[in-house]
Amino acid sequence: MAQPFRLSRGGRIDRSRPIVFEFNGKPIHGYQGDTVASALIANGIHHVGRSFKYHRPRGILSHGPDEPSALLSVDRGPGRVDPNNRASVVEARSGLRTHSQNHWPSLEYDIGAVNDLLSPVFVAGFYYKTFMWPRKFWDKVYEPFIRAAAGLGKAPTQADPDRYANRHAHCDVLIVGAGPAGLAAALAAAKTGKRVILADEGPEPGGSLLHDPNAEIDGRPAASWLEETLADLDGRENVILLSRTTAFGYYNHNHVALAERVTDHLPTASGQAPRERLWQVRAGEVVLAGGAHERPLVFADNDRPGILLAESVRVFLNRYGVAPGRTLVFATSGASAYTAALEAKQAGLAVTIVDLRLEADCGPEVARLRQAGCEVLTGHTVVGSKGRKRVTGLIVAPVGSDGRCGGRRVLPCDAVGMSGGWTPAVHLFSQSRGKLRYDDRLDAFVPNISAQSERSAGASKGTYDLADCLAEGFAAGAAAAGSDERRTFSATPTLTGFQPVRVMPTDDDPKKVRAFIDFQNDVTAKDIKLAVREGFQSIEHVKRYTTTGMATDQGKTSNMNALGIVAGQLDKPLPAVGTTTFRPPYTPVTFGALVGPARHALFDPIRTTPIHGWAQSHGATFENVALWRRAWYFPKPGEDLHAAVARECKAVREHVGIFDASTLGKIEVVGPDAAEFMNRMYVNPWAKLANGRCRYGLMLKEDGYILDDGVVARVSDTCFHVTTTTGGAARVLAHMEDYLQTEWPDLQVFLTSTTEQWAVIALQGPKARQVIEPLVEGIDLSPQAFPHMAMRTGTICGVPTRLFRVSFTGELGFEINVPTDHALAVWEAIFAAGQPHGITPYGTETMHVLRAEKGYIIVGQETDGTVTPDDVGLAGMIAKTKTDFVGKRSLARPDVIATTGRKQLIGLITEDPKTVLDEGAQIVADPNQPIPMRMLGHVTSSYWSPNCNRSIALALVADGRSLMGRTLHITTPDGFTRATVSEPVFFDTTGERVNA
Amino acid sequence: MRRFSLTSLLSESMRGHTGWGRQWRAPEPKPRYDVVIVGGGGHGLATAYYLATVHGITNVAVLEKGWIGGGNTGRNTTIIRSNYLYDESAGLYEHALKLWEGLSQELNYNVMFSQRGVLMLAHNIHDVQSFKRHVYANRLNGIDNEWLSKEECKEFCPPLDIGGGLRYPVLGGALQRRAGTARHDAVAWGYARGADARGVDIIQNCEVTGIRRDASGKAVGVETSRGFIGAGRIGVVAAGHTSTVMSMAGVSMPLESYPLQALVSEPVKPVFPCVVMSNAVHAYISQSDKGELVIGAGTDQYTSYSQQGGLHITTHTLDAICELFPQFTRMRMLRSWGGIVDVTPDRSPIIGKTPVQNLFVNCGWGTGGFKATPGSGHVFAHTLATGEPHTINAPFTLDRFRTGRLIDEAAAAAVAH
Amino acid sequence: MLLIACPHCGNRPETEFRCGGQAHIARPEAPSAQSDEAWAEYLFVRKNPRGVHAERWCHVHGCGRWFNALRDTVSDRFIEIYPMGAQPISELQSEARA
Amino acid sequence: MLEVRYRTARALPLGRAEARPSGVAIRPADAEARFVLRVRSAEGEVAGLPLDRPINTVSGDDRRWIARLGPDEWLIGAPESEADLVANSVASDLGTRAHSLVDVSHRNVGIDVEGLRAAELLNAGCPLDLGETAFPAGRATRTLLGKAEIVLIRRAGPGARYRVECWRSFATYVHGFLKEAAFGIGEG
Repeated sequence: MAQPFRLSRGGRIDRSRPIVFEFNGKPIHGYQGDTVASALIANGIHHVGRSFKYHRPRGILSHGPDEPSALLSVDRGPGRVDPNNRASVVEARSGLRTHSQNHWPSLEYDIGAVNDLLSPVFVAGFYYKTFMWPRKFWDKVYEPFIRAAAGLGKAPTQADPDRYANRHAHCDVLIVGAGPAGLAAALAAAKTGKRVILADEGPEPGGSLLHDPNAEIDGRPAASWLEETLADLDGRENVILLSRTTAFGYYNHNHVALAERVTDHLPTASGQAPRERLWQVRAGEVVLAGGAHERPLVFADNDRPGILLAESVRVFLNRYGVAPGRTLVFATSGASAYTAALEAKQAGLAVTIVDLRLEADCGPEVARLRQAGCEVLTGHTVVGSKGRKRVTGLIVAPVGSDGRCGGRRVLPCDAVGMSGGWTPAVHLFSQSRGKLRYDDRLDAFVPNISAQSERSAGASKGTYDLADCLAEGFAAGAAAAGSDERRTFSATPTLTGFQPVRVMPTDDDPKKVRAFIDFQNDVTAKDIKLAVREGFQSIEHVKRYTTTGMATDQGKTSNMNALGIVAGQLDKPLPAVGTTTFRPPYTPVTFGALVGPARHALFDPIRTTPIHGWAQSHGATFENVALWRRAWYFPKPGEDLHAAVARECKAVREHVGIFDASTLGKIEVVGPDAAEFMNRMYVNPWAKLANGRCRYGLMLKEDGYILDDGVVARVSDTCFHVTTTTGGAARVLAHMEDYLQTEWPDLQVFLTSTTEQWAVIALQGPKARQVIEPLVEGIDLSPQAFPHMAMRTGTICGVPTRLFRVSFTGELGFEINVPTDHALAVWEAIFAAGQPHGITPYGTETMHVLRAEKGYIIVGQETDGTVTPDDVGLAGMIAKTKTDFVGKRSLARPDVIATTGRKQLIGLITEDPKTVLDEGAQIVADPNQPIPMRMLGHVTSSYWSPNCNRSIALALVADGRSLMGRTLHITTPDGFTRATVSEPVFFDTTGERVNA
Repeated sequence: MRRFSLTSLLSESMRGHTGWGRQWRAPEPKPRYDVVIVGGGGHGLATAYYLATVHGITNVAVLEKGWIGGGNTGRNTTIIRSNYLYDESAGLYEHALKLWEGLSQELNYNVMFSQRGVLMLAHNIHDVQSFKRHVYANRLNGIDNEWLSKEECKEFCPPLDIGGGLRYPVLGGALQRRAGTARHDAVAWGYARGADARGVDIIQNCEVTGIRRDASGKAVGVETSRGFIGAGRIGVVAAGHTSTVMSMAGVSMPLESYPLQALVSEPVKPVFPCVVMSNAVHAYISQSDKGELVIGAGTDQYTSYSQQGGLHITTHTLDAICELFPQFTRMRMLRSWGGIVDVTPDRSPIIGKTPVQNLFVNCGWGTGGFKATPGSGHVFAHTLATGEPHTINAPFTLDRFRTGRLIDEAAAAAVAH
Repeated sequence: MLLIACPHCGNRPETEFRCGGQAHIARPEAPSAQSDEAWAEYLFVRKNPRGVHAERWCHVHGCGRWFNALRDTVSDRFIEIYPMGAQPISELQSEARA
Repeated sequence: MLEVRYRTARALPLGRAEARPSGVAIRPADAEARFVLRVRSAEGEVAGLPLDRPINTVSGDDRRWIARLGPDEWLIGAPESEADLVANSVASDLGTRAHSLVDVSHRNVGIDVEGLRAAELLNAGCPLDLGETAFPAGRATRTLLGKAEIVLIRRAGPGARYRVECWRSFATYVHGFLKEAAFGIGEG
């Protein structure tokens, strides 16, 4: 199909494989190997977007990742739509649908372009000076308007069907950038046998060699050298060569993050392979060879579609075989654009060159171009451009060394290549915290002092000549691999050198000139100057005030120009203004790549017990507790939470209930000093606990507040079976290990987590003993032989068990510990054996209600990290004779021993027994006091108690124990309700049932 | 001070904005000030502003070692709310929130305080209990905060996934409608401009290298990279660098400085109407006026002054964001950065006296200092002006770590059972 | 993500470790004999240096052992790894002034 | 009657099926006996397995093995039928030396990962250097896989044969992670 600007030959595209994609609904024809940008240009399309603020028509500026303007929404199918893609890096393929952004109703006719007329008002920071009156208008009028105008493309609206992968990798040498320097580095490093990873952001390694058809290396065409080099690297097992892979983040200790784009370029995605892969590389040494970015020239209306970077013109010509126009003007302040100009001329295009440098300051390139038949205007500035949606001419004028402009002349053209010099890509170096140095000769910041094991080579270090790049890259690669091998290369000399210019000289009224620095954020030279005038003199302030360099390209093309203008305004040397610190990522990275497989079921492990499947098949509803999923309640058909829990609660107290307590943390504490260790870790005394007996243990942090609790059984003189709360298991083990290893290494104690070795089946209720009696062997279950708070070993259903006679319900109860893989069988056996006794499975909600009826605390519910044992009425647990345990000293701090004001655990009996208080409700003495009210405390637990046939609640209330019988007022969603302070125990207050 | 208004803006636009002067001066330091404030972040600048406006003390210098607002002020995710649990914290943050509500007008500088609401999501029963405790406490303290069902959460924040398929399904949320965000840089600039106009010297690139004490031990001035500067009183407001500055006066602090990371996405058209916080999965997200999704990540586990954290902290946060908002996986991270946050043992700030006479400190704001900026400056100005704390900052003493009277919001909110 | 040289396992990524904060804060022999000031100091006051910091790390997802390390909090570079109970050999001088 | 109720085979959380995507076999291991042994000095041997090998190595064979995970910590694996035998011989071999031997047979779940690209697959979630030099056959260590803690053992002998051990309740996650990783290493 017609591609009017496709050259008849050349380029690395595959002309045998035509492709077609859509741009704003129209088919665009191109070839395999095109980017979206090159295919659009092949079809004569430059105008591809509207700018952020002024909605000015914008085109394609660049060929690479530094593109600020040509941002498109790309649609790869349902759920695969995303905004702000740089046309210059999206590989064109059939089936893509691309759209321009930030305009209404269309790219061609955009209402927002009215902003361009208002540009005298919309200068940098204007919004800080207005939109303040009337005050209410900010939220309702101004801000919604600003927000609607801002933003670029539209965010995706559907869940993403693509897969993302992660890969940790290690290597001796990581090389970033597979241009000449990077390739030479890889050659040198690979020879040593060290593990090398070479990553390049492009689809094809080669860097500048891919668009340098006339270059020769070591006497042969650069293209053949490239091919041989790649073949050499490919053949080595110690080399991983990654294309389409951007090193975007350089973190501590040589941890470098790369984003590999795996499938976006493929016409048919398998649906299985990941879209992107995050490489987290830990490298011994890093070689940074990421090249350099070209600077645009800053002149009035330098943002017209059709105005490109000069090197990008060269790339489009040579790599993609497309001409950005037929009549080209190159505007430059340096030599490199002459190479582009010459190649354009050789491609048959009309070429004129405008060079700011005086003839005397130029090199032989001028003569060469004139010889080729091009007009070269040295000592000329650019003062403007013609056209609107496409450049039609460049306005130039001679300028003397005094900066005064002579008579203007319009050079008609349909494309412009501009070059304001080069900026080494020091982003990763800066991210690695290396220190930059300003190089006057290069007018650029270059790497100076490394902070990590890294070195730069080639253009990213300010070395532009091809032979020098190769030699420098080789040396860097060798050194990184621990070799001192060096070699020289012979190569075609590269035209380098430029005259730094911030804003092109002009004789126009500076107040009216709109010369763009940051193309995407619509920041002009004038804006930068205004910021400086208003006192924003640090470059960071200027960036933040004007937003220059803050767009999606992060200022790759604009930073040096902005910095130079600030320095000029302040009349300071450029390094005195400073450079901005570069932060990851180098180019934007999808959240998906960063998240990788950690989605859906792999977002966070879901821990389940061996009874989980049984609970599911018996209709349980589940709740999340830490990483665990626990059975919350077991509704029968037609039951809601309350009905199910009421039934379960009654069943436990009247018959027997079965509960999965497997998630409780368990720690085997073993060793000759185990009892002494327990003495130091818990408030309780342990030395005299007999083997086979249990004790409720309370553990504090060193600050005196409750950390955890749980029943502990003494298995033998040297072994304790410790249980912890479900959420506290890991914390408690870590807490114990810390003290054991770092404070008391002399204690001979070993800790092993057995949380998942033992599943725990809690069987609670008056008939519990009858249910397990026929299943248990080797244990005398009689109350005399096996009293409350005892532990015995034996078997149940033939499975070894540690059988605890303990109760968190206040009923006769057992907690049957069995090896986890046998737990389901034992559970099912018990459930079957319990049928005649009315056995009822219950969940965590019933567990909570039953323990609240008895006033047992739950750490994390009655306590919140600011609660002492005495606060919850557990001071009696504290061993009186121990001189020390963790947290003891803090219990003597002035505010902890204060005789008044501590919040204490009490019960609340609502005036209306049907009223169930809200957990978290606040408590006051006088509901009619003015706001802010004095709050006495809050409700920690509150339930309907089926066994008390009324509501019950636990609360922490200031001086609560002295308020017994007093009426307090508790918040409800609509106001207050009344309740009486009671002891925090509501059922079986004498506690006889557990001893049944 | 040239007043900002639509009129002045329009008239300037007629002449190319050449008439705007400096928003604050760049004075040479004087030999002595009544008050020297160490640290030119939002808190320090606000302190200077209120010293001048409320207390009439204008012989004040703010010393900043880099550029003003360059620390945590310009690096945070700008969430502003006051729905704290304890009376002490609620009083402090609500004081700040009330000042936020008139701040643009007060400063004649649009700080873009946007009361779009902060929604805190509950993902488990413990969260529900904890959030209701906050809602009730706030009500009795006169602070707006309401409990929303999960359906109401979805209505308030349409991108939210409230389906049961989430790893930690949304059970509901606590919404403070008066809460929101502001433009962080503008806060520093607005206070600087306001303070400067009243005579306060804002001195950038001036690093404090020592605190001079006389024979009696009281502080009399600061050594700086630009020479000695005498001071009647010194207020240290140096955030992550507080330990370093205080050690110059021989004072050890209960502080540790951690890297805290944040990131933004590429800008997109409005898609996220409010602020959502999920402590359970560690996700904090809003959308800036410019269109970027602003996402707060966590702190690293070790102390560091590098303003750089590990990638795993970022990925952990994005895991959570994409779990709650699965449509955002194709969005791209544009920029990430780190701040240095100073954290106290109870995660509440210290605002008040120190063992050294004439030396005062305002620090320990941890990950949440931005929201307090106006209130913090206001009460610290009172403390510096009178030598005694304001009733609002009276509980936030350095001494509370001795007595055990801690103000532990985090402990009250974050313990799982 | 830091790379930490566990004394038992060699270089391992930070995610396998838990940082235990400032090192060499010995728990007093007799806490009950401590004054409120001294106890508060033990519990809460930290050096928080800008420069070389002695801190504790535990290779919790590895060998499970605690050890000490010197790290520069400006560069995040590790200077020395040494056992619990030992003192560092290196001087506590910051290598970086940034 | 009791015997009838008692299911002799252990009910393993991942079942016993086999998955083989991407040329890497991911196979839940059979029920095994495992013990955590803690003892301060690494002298001698227990149950025929050496204690004095370097930290982060595994000794023995596929049937009965001992992995030294730390200076005073070993994980011992054996066929289920030898559980009592191993426990008794460890106790008698250590005699009066203070030690802790804890049965964790049911705590741990094993998954075997084998094939040419096994290391690459594991590196989807394991941050260690699994290269031939850093992690040769005979290596064993506790580490991470995604958000779960695992013990990773590289079996002795040629080829890339790994054993991933995790706690029981993490097995579904770990297994799922490995299966997902098998897709992740597939080239487009």
